[in-house]
Amino acid sequence: MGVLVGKDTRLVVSGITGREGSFHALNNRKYGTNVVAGVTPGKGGQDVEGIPVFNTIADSVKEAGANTSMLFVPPRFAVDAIYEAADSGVEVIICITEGIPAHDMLLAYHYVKEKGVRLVGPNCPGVCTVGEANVGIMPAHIFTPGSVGLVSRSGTLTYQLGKELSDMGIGQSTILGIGGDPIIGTNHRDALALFEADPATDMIVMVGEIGGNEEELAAEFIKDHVTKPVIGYIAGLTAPEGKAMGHAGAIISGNSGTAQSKVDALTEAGVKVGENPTAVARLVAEARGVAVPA
Amino acid sequence: MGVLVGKDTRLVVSGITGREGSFHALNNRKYGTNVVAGVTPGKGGQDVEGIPVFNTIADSVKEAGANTSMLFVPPRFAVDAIYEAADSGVEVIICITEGIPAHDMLLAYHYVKEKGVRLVGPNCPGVCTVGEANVGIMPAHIFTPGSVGLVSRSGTLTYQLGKELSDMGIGQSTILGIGGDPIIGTNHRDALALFEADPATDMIVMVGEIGGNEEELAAEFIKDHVTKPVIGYIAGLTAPEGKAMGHAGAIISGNSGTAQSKVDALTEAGVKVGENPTAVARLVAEARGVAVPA
Amino acid sequence: MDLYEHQGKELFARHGVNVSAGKVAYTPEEAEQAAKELGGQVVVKAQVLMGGRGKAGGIKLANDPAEAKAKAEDIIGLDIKGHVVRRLWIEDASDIDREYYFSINFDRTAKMPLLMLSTEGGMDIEEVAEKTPEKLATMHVDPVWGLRAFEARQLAFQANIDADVRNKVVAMMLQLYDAFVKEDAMLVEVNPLLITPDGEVKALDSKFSVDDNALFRHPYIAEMRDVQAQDPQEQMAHEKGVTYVKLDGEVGILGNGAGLVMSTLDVIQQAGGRPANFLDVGGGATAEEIVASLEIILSDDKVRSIFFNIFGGITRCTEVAQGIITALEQLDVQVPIVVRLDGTASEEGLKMLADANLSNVTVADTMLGAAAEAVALASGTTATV
Amino acid sequence: MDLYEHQGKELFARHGVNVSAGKVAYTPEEAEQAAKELGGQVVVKAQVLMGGRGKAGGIKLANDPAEAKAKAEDIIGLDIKGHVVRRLWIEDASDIDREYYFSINFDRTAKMPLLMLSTEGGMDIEEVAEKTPEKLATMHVDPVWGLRAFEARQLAFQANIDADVRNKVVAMMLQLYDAFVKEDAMLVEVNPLLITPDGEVKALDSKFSVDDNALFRHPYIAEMRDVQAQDPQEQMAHEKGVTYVKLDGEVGILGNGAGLVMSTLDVIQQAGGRPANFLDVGGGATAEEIVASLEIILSDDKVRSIFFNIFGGITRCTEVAQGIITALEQLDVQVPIVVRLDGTASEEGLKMLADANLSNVTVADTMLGAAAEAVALASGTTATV
Repeated sequence: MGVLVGKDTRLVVSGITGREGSFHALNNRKYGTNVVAGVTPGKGGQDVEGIPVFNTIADSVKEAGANTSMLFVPPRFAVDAIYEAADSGVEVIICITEGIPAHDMLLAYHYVKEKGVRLVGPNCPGVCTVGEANVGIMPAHIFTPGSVGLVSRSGTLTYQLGKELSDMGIGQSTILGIGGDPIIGTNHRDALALFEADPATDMIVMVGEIGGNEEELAAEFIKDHVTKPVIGYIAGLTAPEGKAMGHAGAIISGNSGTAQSKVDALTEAGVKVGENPTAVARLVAEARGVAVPA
Repeated sequence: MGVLVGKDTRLVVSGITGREGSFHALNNRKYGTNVVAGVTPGKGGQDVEGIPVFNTIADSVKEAGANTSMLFVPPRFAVDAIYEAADSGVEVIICITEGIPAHDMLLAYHYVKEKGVRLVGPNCPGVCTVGEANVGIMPAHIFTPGSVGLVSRSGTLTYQLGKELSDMGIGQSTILGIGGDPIIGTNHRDALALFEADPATDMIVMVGEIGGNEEELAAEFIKDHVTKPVIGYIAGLTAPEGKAMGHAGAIISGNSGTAQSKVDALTEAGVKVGENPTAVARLVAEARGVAVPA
Repeated sequence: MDLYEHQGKELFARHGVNVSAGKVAYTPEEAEQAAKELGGQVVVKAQVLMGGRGKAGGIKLANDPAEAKAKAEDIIGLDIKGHVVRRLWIEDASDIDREYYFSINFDRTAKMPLLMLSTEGGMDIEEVAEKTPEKLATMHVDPVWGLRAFEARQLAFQANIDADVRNKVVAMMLQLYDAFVKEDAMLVEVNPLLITPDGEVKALDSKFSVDDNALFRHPYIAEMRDVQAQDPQEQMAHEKGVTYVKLDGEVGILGNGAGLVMSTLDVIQQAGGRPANFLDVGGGATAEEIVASLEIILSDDKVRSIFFNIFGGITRCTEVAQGIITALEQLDVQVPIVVRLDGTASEEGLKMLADANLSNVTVADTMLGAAAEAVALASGTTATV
Repeated sequence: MDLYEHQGKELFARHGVNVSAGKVAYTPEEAEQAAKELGGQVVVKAQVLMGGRGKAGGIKLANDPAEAKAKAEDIIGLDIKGHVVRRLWIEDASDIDREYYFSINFDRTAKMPLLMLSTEGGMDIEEVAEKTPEKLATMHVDPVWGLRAFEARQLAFQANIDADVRNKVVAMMLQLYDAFVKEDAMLVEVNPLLITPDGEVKALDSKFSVDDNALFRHPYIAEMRDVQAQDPQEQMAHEKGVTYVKLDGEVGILGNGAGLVMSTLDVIQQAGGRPANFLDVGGGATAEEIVASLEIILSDDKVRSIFFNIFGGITRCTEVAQGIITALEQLDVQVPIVVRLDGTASEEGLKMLADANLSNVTVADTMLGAAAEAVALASGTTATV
């Protein structure tokens, strides 16, 4: 179980004959993900270590029964790949690509929504349902199977949180990296809704960061729709105003988007917020009655 | 009763302060149509012989309860008016304007469809539910109340058919001029479906012309979905190949779009087809058991 | 509005489509000069708005300027399906390896652009569609989203476009779609879409048709209209804002509304006559337009009678009556006119005609009666209706 | 990427937006010359990427070229909120009748462009939003369909734009929306949107921010970047493809991934230290990038210790270790380095560091432990963790 990916995932990897694409496709397969196909236009009929390659995602759906698409495609072509995937019949699209123009993504977002397909990313590390399927670039060996769902905008920070939980002896259901771009297919609220509905998840760790107001909206959402306990973390407590911190969105302007406003909103929604990844893991342990090392 | 317009119609006329717009709005009102508003941006607050003028169609919906919009707007602005109407909350849009670029209409068509609004036209004479409401430019005094629904691509040909029926003592429910442009909001099949569902209509006269394949598709539709008797007419039996006959669509190229292929398709669907307007009225009379003059 | 090959190619080039360099020529001397400027082998191509130029001898290869001049002499003045060649396109000769076909149609029924791609280019595509339909790949495009690269790629795979040129063909399809949308085209066709022996992809011919209603935003295209090639009467009608199509009978026809005029042609034929023309004065015609229209019809000396078939809606029958009266005052009208007025202001209009007491005007009550009268007058007899 | 007023106006003009004629000047002499060429009254405007120029004395009226030179002397070198003025925009002075406000924001939350229009221009719009929200009309635009004229008109009615200039304001909004989409803007703001006494509508100022990810298709805009105005270290980082933000503490920070680096700043502060910078090497960093990044951090002489916080995912810890080893060979590194490596290939990476036996490198097991160590080293003490 877990959300978005798992035992039923039949993955097709766009860009599979590229260096990154093949590396991660094989890595995901090694983890146990059912990688049924790859796509590279013009290389249909070839294979990558036994994974059949098709010319189009639609072909991989038809001929290999793919239901989930992972995109490893350069930014200039990635939006087209999102359109292609949305049209192909897969149910979930996980777009790893970084650097897609925001206006392109804006249109693609509305297209994907119109088609009723689930998009994760872009510019995200992927999704891992621990012990079942890893789709993306996460070093999944650091995760431990369990029942805490983890959602985060940031890749390496996600790993950090997963590691801290694992070190504390707390396992995870699904690790969901939603990405830090201005326009993403799945936001914190969507992730919370997925975890709320997932029988394999009994607690949620939500990792946010400065900029925008998604965390505030997530806090509202938690109040109204989430019954499972949520532990929060917001990166950038000490970030200065007016400086973009790597992610295009991670910028504080005026009073909006500060870490404090996010922490306050979450606290107000009954979410305990840790001041750093280790503190978050401790809060989770306490909430679960797990012994916390001194 | 009848279709699309009637006693419940609350009409707003875009372009009401123009020469044509005011003339026809008042004409429609004289016929009995409930003209509740007009629209001319910047002239909100004025009135045209007691019809209040608003700045936007949305205002007329909100403040005057308009539910049907008629557009008398020059071709360069007409598509924007269709978008505006589709967004305003009216249920039916009747666009009289001639000369709208086809690519503009193509997009507007999909927008209107997405919004779930009914569009009639463009480049159409309008809709008249005889004795109830006349929306458009038709000389409605030639029609007689009754139960024959009449649909046609062409304006004056519609009047001709209506007149022939009236002369024969046969009344009409609704006269529906769908327009002759490449892209129209309501086609023959839509009109047939409306009449089929209308309790006030017991027989349908369908007027087509050379070009395209709408009449052939309508014949298919009649076979599958229409239980009421249909009498047909196709103009252009003697038109030469390769010459556009006024309407952009009225051109025969190769074997497609000939009057004969349309007559054959209709005949095959059980539709009696008259060879000219008078013959059509006679067929209607015969089918209804009305005495036909020698 | 249909464009000549060279005009279509000019638009193609604006959207990045690869075409051969070339020049327009109206005389053999200009063709010679063009060949000189282009250098090397050239192709001399008749510019007509009809297919089948090649078979009719309208396309010739020339090895040097002198030969180009000679070929131009052969081609200028050729009659290709009723169109006399007045204009040539002299372009660099291309080496041909393979010939594909690509077109974009404005599909009214589906309300989406329709793409067609085939490796069987250079021939009549309707033949391909009929005999080897599996070789013609088709695809509708959602106009809201436009043609996206992955769709063009899918179409290329579907059509079995050769791998060595697939990406170039995909790129050209995207460029042509861009041209289709931006230039308000109703049809864009490239046949053949040429593949040269060294893998260059080129639009070797062009069929380009632009929406008349959109010409206001393409003044550059509007100016491409070849008024000389038009029938002089059709040209006059165009200037007056009415629609005129010349036919070959003897009953001149004037009506308001395309459907009604088509129906009028039919009843004339059913009454045993032959229509001389299709003339639609459109909606809301003024007396001046009626006069001008009558003048156009009368300029066809095969016309023996004229049938005015007017059903007033937006058009007022009084304007039509005034137009007839004025025309008969101004013009020397010898042929008899049958008038049928109905609808808006018809009673007043008929009264005006009666009051004017015009000798060669007959008023009829019904469309069929009027048709019979007009046919009878054209053949010099009297109607028996 | 944020553009200067004059750059934004240049883009405005490309989309038909009415702006004043003007010229860039870097020296008082150039300002004088510009004023001469423009003729008449001019305005001398500091070009900085910060608001509040006017209050800071960065905008001055000049009646003639000599005065323009004098004003330019006053303005060049001014410090406006930490930004030193190096560049001026000299433009024709405008007569002001009314000042409106208009902006288009890329609203990430709504996933739609957000339009804001107000008759209360020329002042801080956030103040208007707070004190008289009824005077700020807002509207989301469906990006699939774009801004349509009727929507712009509705917004203008909603904002009570004066009737005499409504159509011109509507036209300008459509032009600005076009610029917003075509130039991949994240923000377009016109404040004030000027109405002159004779009813001319003009963008008197411009705030224009372009998506960095889209610069590849706007080489012209990419070239507008003012490298001189950038912090030299930030400039170096930009060239090396890493993200560097200078802060004012003494612990240099290098990590992979924006979230992790932000979190690292936090833990440094929580440990009692102050971060000297934010440096994100991004995903899949190579040894060369690590060396270059270290060089950037070391060029800040306030740095007393460095914290390498790497969680390998797509980044391989062996590359990071190799980068550290190489850097210590190539550079003269005096400050102590605390390294924390985790994730992909961390064991091999840690072994490489151990084998290299580097004197000023401390390896820590946890992020909190490493932070404490780095802070302690920066203050010259030893960590007590």
